[in-house]
Amino acid sequence: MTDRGLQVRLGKLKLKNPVLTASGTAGYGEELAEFFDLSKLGAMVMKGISLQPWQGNPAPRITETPCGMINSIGLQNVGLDVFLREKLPFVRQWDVPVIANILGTDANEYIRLAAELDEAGVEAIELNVSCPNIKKGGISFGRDINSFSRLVAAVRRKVKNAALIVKLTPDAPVDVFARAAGESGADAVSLINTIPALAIDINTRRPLIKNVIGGLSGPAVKPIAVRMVYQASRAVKIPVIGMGGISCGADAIEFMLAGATAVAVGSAIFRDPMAPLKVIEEIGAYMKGRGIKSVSGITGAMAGR
Amino acid sequence: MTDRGLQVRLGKLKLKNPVLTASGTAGYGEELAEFFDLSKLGAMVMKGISLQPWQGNPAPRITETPCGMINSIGLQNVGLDVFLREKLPFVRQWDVPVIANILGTDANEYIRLAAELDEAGVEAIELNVSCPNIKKGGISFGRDINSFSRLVAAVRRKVKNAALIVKLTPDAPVDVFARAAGESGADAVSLINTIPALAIDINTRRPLIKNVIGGLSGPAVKPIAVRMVYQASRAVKIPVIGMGGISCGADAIEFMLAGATAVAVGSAIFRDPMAPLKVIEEIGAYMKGRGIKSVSGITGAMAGR
Amino acid sequence: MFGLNSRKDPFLKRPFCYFRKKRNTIDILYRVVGKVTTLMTGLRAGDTAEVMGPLGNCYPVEGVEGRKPIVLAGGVGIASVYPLLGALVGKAHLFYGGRTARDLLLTGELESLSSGLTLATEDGSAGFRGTAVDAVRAHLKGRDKRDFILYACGPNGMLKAASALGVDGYIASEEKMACGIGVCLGCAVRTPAGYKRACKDGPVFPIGEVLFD
Amino acid sequence: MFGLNSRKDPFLKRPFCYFRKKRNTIDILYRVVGKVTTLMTGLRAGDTAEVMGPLGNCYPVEGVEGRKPIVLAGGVGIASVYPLLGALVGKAHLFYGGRTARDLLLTGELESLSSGLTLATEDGSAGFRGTAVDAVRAHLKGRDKRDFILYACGPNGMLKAASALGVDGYIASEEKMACGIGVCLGCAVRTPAGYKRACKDGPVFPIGEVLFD
Ligand SMILES: Cc1cc2nc3c(=O)[nH]c(=O)nc-3n(C[C@H](O)[C@H](O)[C@H](O)COP(=O)(O)OP(=O)(O)OC[C@H]3O[C@@H](n4cnc5c(N)ncnc54)[C@H](O)[C@@H]3O)c2cc1C
Ligand SMILES: Cc1cc2nc3c(=O)[nH]c(=O)nc-3n(C[C@H](O)[C@H](O)[C@H](O)COP(=O)(O)OP(=O)(O)OC[C@H]3O[C@@H](n4cnc5c(N)ncnc54)[C@H](O)[C@@H]3O)c2cc1C
Ligand SMILES: Cc1cc2nc3c(=O)[nH]c(=O)nc-3n(C[C@H](O)[C@H](O)[C@H](O)COP(=O)(O)O)c2cc1C
Ligand SMILES: Cc1cc2nc3c(=O)[nH]c(=O)nc-3n(C[C@H](O)[C@H](O)[C@H](O)COP(=O)(O)O)c2cc1C
Ligand code: FES
Ligand code: FES
Repeated sequence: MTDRGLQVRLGKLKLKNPVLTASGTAGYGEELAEFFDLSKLGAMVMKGISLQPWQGNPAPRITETPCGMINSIGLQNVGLDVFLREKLPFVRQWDVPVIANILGTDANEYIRLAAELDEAGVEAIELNVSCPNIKKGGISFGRDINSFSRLVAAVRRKVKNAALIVKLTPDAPVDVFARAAGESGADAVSLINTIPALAIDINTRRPLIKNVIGGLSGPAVKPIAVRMVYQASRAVKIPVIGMGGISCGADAIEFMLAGATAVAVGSAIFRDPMAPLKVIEEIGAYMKGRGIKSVSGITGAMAGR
Repeated sequence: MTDRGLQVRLGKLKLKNPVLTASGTAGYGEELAEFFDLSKLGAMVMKGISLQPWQGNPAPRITETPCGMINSIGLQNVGLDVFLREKLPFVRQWDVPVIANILGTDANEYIRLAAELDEAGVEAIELNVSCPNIKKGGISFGRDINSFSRLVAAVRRKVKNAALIVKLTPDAPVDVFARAAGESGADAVSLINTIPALAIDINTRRPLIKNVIGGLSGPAVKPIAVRMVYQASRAVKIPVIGMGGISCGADAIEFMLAGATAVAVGSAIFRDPMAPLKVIEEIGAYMKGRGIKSVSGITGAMAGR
Repeated sequence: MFGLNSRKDPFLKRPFCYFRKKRNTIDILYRVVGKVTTLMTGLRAGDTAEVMGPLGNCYPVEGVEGRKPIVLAGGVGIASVYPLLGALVGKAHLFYGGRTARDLLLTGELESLSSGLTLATEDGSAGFRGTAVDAVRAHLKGRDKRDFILYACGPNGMLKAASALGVDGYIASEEKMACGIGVCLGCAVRTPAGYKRACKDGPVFPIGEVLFD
Repeated sequence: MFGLNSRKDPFLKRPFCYFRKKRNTIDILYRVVGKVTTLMTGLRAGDTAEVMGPLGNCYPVEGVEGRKPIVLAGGVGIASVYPLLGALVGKAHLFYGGRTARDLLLTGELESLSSGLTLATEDGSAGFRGTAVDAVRAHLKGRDKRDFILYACGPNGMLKAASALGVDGYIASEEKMACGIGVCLGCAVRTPAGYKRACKDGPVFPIGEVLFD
């Protein structure tokens, strides 16, 4: 479906469909472009970037768990300069809105990142205050409501054109933080980031992730994520971007019924690089089968029991 | 293995092995007694009980999710009187320590329940301040550190003989609450209770649980539970009882390596009523295969990377 | 309860009726609706699965006395009433409903097991147009309801309608189940005496004992 | 990357080498170690699975020049070097190690594909007693290491030891993978230039480029 029925809005940002890639699961688009036409996506959310390049964490960084996986990449990324010089121009070859996911170790870094990316013309900036895999900054903002609100407001003042999305951690009450994000000027909130988790190899007795604790994602977390999207969306008027375990259209629709305006496909891309397109198609088929004219009619349409 | 190598201690309470049933997944022992000899269990943790009988929530109360399930039973239970008159005498036919799991709507109810059960001679009392499925009391203690500490201390004063276990909610920082439980006089903490979750039927648009939000359990939550047990056990000196997704010996050992002194088998009983015995046997086989003489040697023995 | 060894997903077993029981085998008649039933179609000789049962109670047939048994089955509820038709030694009138003619199975065999067979389809593609309960209602019109005893198995909506027919008898609940042995309290059926467990206290309950919303 | 359709558990695909490639088929040689490989043994003709590939780079064979190729394989690493032996047109000396004789597969065929075959087992049940790296070290003793080029595939410990032999060449990383296409950054291999991706930048890296702990 390329029709207008799939269009959604995130604040001032119009998307041709509600399906995004989740940050960190689609790189900067270079690899996925070998699999499909990136302009089919609602938006391309880029791997998290920081001011300086980051090395990331030592291996092993990933391990599989029941219906899911734990990762501790540690935000390995090329840094803002290379992003602006190489990565952004690459993805600009496609007609797809670009959402930059940013992470700083202090408020100033967030502000500088946001200001420069706004200037560079990205369509939206996603504030990652919820990465469980780095030590400083990041998630500390996501867990403390005062520094969280101050950060969002400070970034808001610098961002003139891009839409501002705040990505919430599942490790704090999402209704409270979603509301604070809205009041501090965010155009949307996105959730969930990965959930802190641990798996141990009983033969070696070692943690299966070198950094011991990593973040859980995949179908296993979906029921938790859907609940959080439901709670967040009832707490705010701004749109909610739902993610956590989406691998098919039915999963995406579940998030939308719970209150999501748009959704992101994350770890499912690892199983199947075409997963985001499959989700778009299956949403279209669901709408067609039920005579739903506009996808926004699904948002928050869970019936009472 | 009936040998002494499997013995563990929870405060003053000695268990012949570290494997318990999780509250609410084994009833009051009546049904499981048709499947195996209850005296093989480390302890029998009873379905949560309240002062008065509770009706519980309307159906549907359960739904399956990827590698797990959501439930919202709503603490349907026979109430303290019937428990003391019928259920406790029944399970007393077996040589197995009885742990009563209690839930009140206010502090007084907890105190009365604990005092009467202590008097009735149960070996341990598990304070359930973490049930996501009832409206009043319960989890509100589990999320507010001050009322939590006051409650634990108040119950502690009333409980003379039984060991006091506090069951933590995964919906609040477990290290903080575990520490507070220890400081307020608990003999052990147990975790995790189910994680609030939501699943929606995209065809009917209705939540798959009548009460909308229920609690997630099963293998899906294991990596989260193991992480929380790791964090809690590092925060306290008292023993930790680990649970969440255990269905085999390897799962149990993973929790013990993370810091659990004992473990509980929950939803896995629904798949296989013999699951607790299987877990005991497989722990024994693991120890034998590695020449581990005492199961307590596994507790907290995760290696650094 | 039927489940698949060695898988963590699907996590729970599923409830099924013993459709036919022979010396060393059990037949299950099932409709493919979801995860487990789809996997069942892929099973081949030599594969292993876990079956726990029989569990729960049966339709009581002693209470029939002078009354004429009416058996009402919706969809795959037919699996549950099939052995009942045998126990009622061909005396029952079977009302068997489905959405379309394609949903109705084994109609030949069922006819031989009952004193009368009325099919009902919502689209009218076979037999009576409407629900099987409508067909029973039509059948009862002008007759004394006390002369009949009803046995019903099917979806909740059908059981509710069947309970309202004014005929004495039994219904078999199809509430979702997690454990099947009475420990989870997941399969709650509302009765005047509080919630009962479909798996352990049922699945068969006297009409009137189950309260519907 | 090999995965099983329609399952959410196991969640991820697994990396395997193309052991043999024919016109319409690919052979995978695999060792049963866990979830996916166990499920693979249950696959039957007509079942579907998802395969994505080929992915990543190959062993470069142009650099051989006048040097004598030594191929070092540990365990199931043999699957990876099997096509390499073909590419080296029988000129390589293969050192193939496992825990016991039972771990060593296809030794007859491998002998015909190489100029020399040295087996090594930790328990001495076949060939050299010790690791395959020990066997290579013994082989090199007193010879000029610059006359050789090494290709190694096996567990991390072996690759580390192989890298320390002082012989030029290549190693193939067996780092765990989630996506296999370069988007997850899960398969990090430490190099002097920062972490690289085993799946996209590798799995074959020049000896010395991969830093071990
Ligand atoms: C006592 C009892 C006896 C039964 N006997 C039979 C039988 O003999 N033959 C047979 O085919 N079926 C029978 N059923 C129904 C059968 O249990 C379900 O069809 C089965 O659980 C579906 O499993 P699944 O994994 O394929 O579907 P799932 O993937 O679990 O679900 C697929 C769809 O079916 C719905 N669904 C799942 N379980 C039920 C349920 N119990 N009731 C209503 N809708 C459900 C779900 O909401 C979903 O929409 C019986 C049920 C009960 C309670
Ligand atoms: C580039 C590459 C090529 C490979 N080629 C082959 C091949 O041709 N044939 C073959 O048999 N195997 C090969 N492997 C290894 C293979 O991918 C693993 O054995 C497989 O992933 C195990 O999957 P599983 O689900 O059966 O095991 P799991 O259930 O995932 O794990 C079982 C046990 O194996 C360990 N394990 C899992 N994956 C790996 C891994 N990648 N490295 C080391 N230990 C692991 C786990 O820690 C666990 O202890 C290759 C690996 C890589 C990276
Ligand atoms: C390997 C990996 C890397 C990730 N990197 C980032 C990141 O850089 N920034 C971010 O905000 N979220 C990151 N995430 C979180 C995802 O964007 C997403 O919130 C989470 O994985 C839940 O969705 P899923 O279950 O569909 O994967 C990452 C997740 C994974 C699995
Ligand atoms: C159906 C059901 C009922 C439960 N009832 C109780 C209860 O009464 N009291 C309590 O403390 N925990 C209760 N729990 C939580 C379990 O004891 C356990 O903490 C949780 O299910 C995680 O373990 P598992 O993944 O092994 O099931 C219940 C869980 C389930 C699934
Ligand atoms: S299914 Fe568990 S009590 Fe009935
Ligand atoms: S496996 Fe994902 S980047 Fe290599």
